[in-house]
Amino acid sequence: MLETSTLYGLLGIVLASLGLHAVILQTDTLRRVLAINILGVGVFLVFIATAYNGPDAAPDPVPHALVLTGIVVAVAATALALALRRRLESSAEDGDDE
Amino acid sequence: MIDLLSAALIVSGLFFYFAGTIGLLRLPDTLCRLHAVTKADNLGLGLLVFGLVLQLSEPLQILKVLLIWILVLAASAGGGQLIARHVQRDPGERS
Amino acid sequence: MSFDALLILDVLLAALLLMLAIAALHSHSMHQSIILFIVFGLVTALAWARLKAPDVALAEATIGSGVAGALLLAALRDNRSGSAITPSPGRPAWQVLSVTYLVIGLMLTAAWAFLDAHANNSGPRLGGLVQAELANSGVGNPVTAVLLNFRAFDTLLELAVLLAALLGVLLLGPARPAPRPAGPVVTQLVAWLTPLLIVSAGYVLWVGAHAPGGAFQAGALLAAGGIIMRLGGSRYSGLPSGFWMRLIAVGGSGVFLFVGLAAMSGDASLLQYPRDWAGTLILLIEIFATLSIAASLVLVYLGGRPDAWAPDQERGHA
Amino acid sequence: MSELLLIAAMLVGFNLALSLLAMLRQPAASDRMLSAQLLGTNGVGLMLLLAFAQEQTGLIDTALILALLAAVVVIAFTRREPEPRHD
Repeated sequence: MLETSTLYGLLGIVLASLGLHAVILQTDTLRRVLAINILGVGVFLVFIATAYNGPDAAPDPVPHALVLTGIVVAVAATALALALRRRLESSAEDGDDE
Repeated sequence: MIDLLSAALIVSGLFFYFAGTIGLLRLPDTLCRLHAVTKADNLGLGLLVFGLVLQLSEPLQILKVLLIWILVLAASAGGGQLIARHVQRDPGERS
Repeated sequence: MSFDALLILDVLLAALLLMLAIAALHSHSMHQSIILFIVFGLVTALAWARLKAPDVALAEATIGSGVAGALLLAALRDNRSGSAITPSPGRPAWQVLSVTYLVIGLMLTAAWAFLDAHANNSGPRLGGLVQAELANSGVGNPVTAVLLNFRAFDTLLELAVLLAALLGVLLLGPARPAPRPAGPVVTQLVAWLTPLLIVSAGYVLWVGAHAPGGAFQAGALLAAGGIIMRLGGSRYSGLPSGFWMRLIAVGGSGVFLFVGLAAMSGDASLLQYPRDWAGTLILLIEIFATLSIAASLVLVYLGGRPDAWAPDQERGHA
Repeated sequence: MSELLLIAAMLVGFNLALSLLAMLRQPAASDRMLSAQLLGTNGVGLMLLLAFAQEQTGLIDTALILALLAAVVVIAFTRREPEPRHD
């Protein structure tokens, strides 16, 4: 019998792999940033799936707190990556005058 | 009695949800689809919300659930306008 | 019967997430990819709800889908105004193949490890400890207790990471130019949505002490308000100028660190709050953290140093 | 009653999947935004149903926030033309 936590845990692993694959192989920087975010969600899914204790019991709050932290760090990294990408493009446009 | 009414409202809400999606799948152009989606879906959510509200007793919870519907209505009214304008501005549409 | 319906829902959500991820990663149009990513965030929030993680669902909806989606949409705009991205040739076949096999191998190993760990579910769990100590934490929501009391050091460093990312973005150059003033529909939407976002941020912050919610979700909601003000044509997105903006941006980690150090004045160690004061101190930290998170997220959305970042007296000359 | 809620949640899940298929078939940008809006309404409904079916009142707040963000996202979708003048 397939369990909810097994299903989501395995889904997380597949999503993380899809993300990793795209991070390495895609060439567009924006899409790579997107891929890192999907990789992150996959990892978070594994964490939350291990925290799940069935439909009637309370889940483990520690992985929840970890994932919350992870979501904020992911968005901070995304913002920095996008700013770097913007800088990269503007310097590619202006040549070396900056 | 209240349970029965609640169930009837939820089931009719589901019906309109499906009607909206079928509209999105089957109608010929964007503006028609816009019409179907914004009307049918909000009615669906509205019926669902009223069906669920019947099961609540706390005033704060009731208020929050009703607020959800009002918010979605307003968002979809505004969104419908903006998307229609988007269609008018460039009918060619880049993809 | 009832169990089956939920299992079908789980399978549906899992299939949706897979489809969305593949489509977002490989769709031809970047605009489509970003919309798919935002929808992916929405469905992820539903998955968190199914796994009984409402705090994470709230954070995913506000930060993972909302703010990250807005950041990506803004970055897409850089493409059009900036240099045309050269359509780079695809990778050579040997690279694609070897990376694909490597990733599949990794995936199978991870799946095996996960299933193995899952089958021998006997390792130590911290969850019981959290429940046992919850009464001493000053709050009733176990996730908030972990974040702001038991593992407060991690959260302090997380705010520092956010601050570091903010400084990085600010160093990289000036902000994007503001969008031109919006039409009446957007202006109206922004006008009623912004106060609602501010009120709900306050609500989420307050409710976080005993129910799902907290500083991060509240900060992201406030930031959403700033982002739509910007999209509505407001130049400063509701941010104060100069000195005050900088003070708000560092306020979160500053107050957190101050409270943590002040706790050391007794016999306690860093961030070990006195028991009777814990609830109040956590609320104090969370209020400043919310403002800091909101200001940082809006600033990184602007994409660089806004004019208002400069000290007040310089702004007149610029 | 909870049986009905669970089945309703499952059906909304189906509807969500159908809307996604509709979305992937549409090439035009405005249709994509429209489908995203539909997915948003469905998502809010499903979140509400889960709040009642799993008896987790916290999820009502999440549904409320999702509804708010639906409006935010609509604005973000439609306002993306580049700024012509520099100031």
